[in-house]
Amino acid sequence: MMDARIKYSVLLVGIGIILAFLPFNAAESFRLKPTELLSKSCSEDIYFSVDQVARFMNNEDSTVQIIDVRSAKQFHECNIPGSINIPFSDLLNPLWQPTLNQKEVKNIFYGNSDQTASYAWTIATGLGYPNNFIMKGGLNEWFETVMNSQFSGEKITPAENARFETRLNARRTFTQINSLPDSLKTRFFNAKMLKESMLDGGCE
Amino acid sequence: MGPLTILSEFPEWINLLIAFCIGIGFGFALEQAGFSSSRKLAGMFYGYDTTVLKVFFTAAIVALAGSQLLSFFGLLNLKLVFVNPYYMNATIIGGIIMGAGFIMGGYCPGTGISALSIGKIDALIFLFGGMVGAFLFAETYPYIQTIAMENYKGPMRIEEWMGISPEIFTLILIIAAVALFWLAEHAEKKFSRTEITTDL
Amino acid sequence: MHLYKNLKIVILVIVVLLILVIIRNSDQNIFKREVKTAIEAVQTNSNLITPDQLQKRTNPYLVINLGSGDRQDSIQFQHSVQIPFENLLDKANRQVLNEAEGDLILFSVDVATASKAWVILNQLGYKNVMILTSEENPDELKHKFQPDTTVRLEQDSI
Amino acid sequence: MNKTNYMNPYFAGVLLGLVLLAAMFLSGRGLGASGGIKYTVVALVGAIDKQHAMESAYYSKYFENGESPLKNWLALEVFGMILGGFISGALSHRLKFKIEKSPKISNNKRLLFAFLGGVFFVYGAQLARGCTSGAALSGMAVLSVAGFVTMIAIFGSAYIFAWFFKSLWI
Repeated sequence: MMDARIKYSVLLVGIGIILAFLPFNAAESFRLKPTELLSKSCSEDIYFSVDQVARFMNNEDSTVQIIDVRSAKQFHECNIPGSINIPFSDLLNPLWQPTLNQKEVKNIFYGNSDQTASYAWTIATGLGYPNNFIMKGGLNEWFETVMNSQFSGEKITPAENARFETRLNARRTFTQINSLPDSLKTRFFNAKMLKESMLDGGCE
Repeated sequence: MGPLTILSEFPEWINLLIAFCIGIGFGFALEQAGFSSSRKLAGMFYGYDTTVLKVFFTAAIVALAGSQLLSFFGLLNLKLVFVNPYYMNATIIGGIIMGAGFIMGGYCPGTGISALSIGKIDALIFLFGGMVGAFLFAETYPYIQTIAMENYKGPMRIEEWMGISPEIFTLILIIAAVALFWLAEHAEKKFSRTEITTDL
Repeated sequence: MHLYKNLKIVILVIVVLLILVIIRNSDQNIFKREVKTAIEAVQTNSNLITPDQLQKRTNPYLVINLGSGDRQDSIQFQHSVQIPFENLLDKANRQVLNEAEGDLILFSVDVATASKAWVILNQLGYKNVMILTSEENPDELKHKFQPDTTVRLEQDSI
Repeated sequence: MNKTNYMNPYFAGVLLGLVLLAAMFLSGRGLGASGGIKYTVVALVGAIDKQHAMESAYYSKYFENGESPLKNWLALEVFGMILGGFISGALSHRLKFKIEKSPKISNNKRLLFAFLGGVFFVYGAQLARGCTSGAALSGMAVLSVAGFVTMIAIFGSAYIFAWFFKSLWI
């Protein structure tokens, strides 16, 4: 009996010492291999145009969630209606993981330009979260294309007509929602609450 | 790369089959450890048999260290493994009630099922009582809902709470367990009750 | 005697585990840095550098042009090398990155490519990687939202 | 009776730890036992009085998806446990119907306290969202604070109550 205790004690302590001196913390590092992440990053399929996002917004498409990675202050000034504000500095907050790390809906990141959105995209993808996308050009592009574009030309094709109608609708919603007084705005945004963890377990 | 059933698109029945197989292993290990005997379990609290402590800590440490090693080798994503949510008040009050039930009944639910499987009639009654307990909980749920929900801390992990790395904490836990094993074997000699232990 | 025989097996297990850990650690094709280091590093935009600042620099640096061959960029730098983004991690290019003296300055026409490359290199453990950008803060909203003060949202639509 | 001895406790612990590790690796979750008891009760209540089950704040969530509450990971695991325990008992020649108790107390007393123990234990387990396996053991294996607190609360309280119930066991 005592032999067994010494044997298992040595085994456990030995493994414990190896654990304590592991050279890096794999649980907090990227899951993907560098080459996998690079080849995903090079793909053009990770982008949605602002027109596509405008359509998602108009249709209140439930297969996507639009994620604003700017600061809460900037988000409050104006944002794409229906988007969730996950400031870039808060990206690793455990409370957001159920929202970001899920297979059901696509994550579409946007910032003012492509920069912060690209950081966020690379981190989310590197961590192994599925279905990440970037709204190409960010809010700057959104303003130029959706908010400020005017049709100039002689004839309008049906396809162009449809596109301009989408933009017009998106522009109207964007202006309306963002013009609301602050109190109403907050209530509207808080409707998007944090999700419960998707993981099962325990005795529940 | 694990957890397999979360990361791969397996049909639901495979997950349930896995559950059944895990259950077989669980029941087998509990019975082999001697957890199917209430007097052996109760020995933990009177010092004459400390099997519970040895099995419990060894098992927790093996799973803990094993999962950290699997994570290090890129085989398991620890972020996708369920972490029990911490409702402070409910956990403490529930734990105290469970402790009382443990010493009265001589089993916990897992060991009770294991004892039932080899024909212990007291375990059958214990589990029947357990069903009554679950029924009572469901019926009284509206009255205790506030206690059950109070002080919710989320799925908090010990390293966030203490601010040290999980691997270092594991080493501390292992050293504590080894010390407890030593203590336990001394206690077994001191509080020895041969009339019970030879009977088991 | 029996105890020592048993201990041999235990020590064997531990040694095998140790060897596996060392092998894993020497693998170049895995990320080893904690993700939060990347997030902290970009907080203050200290990973950005403008061409003016670059010109005034005295310590050594290497500009990495991430554009691919067919899209020749007009801007030319001293101490520069062209590595298309998709080939960034090829063996020969890793060699260039490893042997480079001083800071690595990433450049691409679109800010997205350099940003993604920056995160990848940062997480691979490269220190002093910076992004070359013509603007002080490229991630700025260049438009001001003009609220429509006449908006009244109907109660039922909330 | 030709009874085989129990396994070395440390070895049994390693075995149990590997089973738990397998559950984490395969299904991303820990083990559980009180949950299985709960699902049995939920299924029973659903079969006896469906109306009541649908109206109750507690039961209704288990009937939302329209499937049987027994078609569940925990319930299947508990069925497996019974088989696993039976196999182990058969291999070690421990299969026997009996009431296990201290010779100093009567059968009825033992059964009464077994019943009460069951009521208390599972009631507490429902409150704490897990029992010794689901919360304490599996919780410790993922370093959850809930796991450690449950473990300390169960064993601490059992040591205190052990003094009151000494006559049951010794």
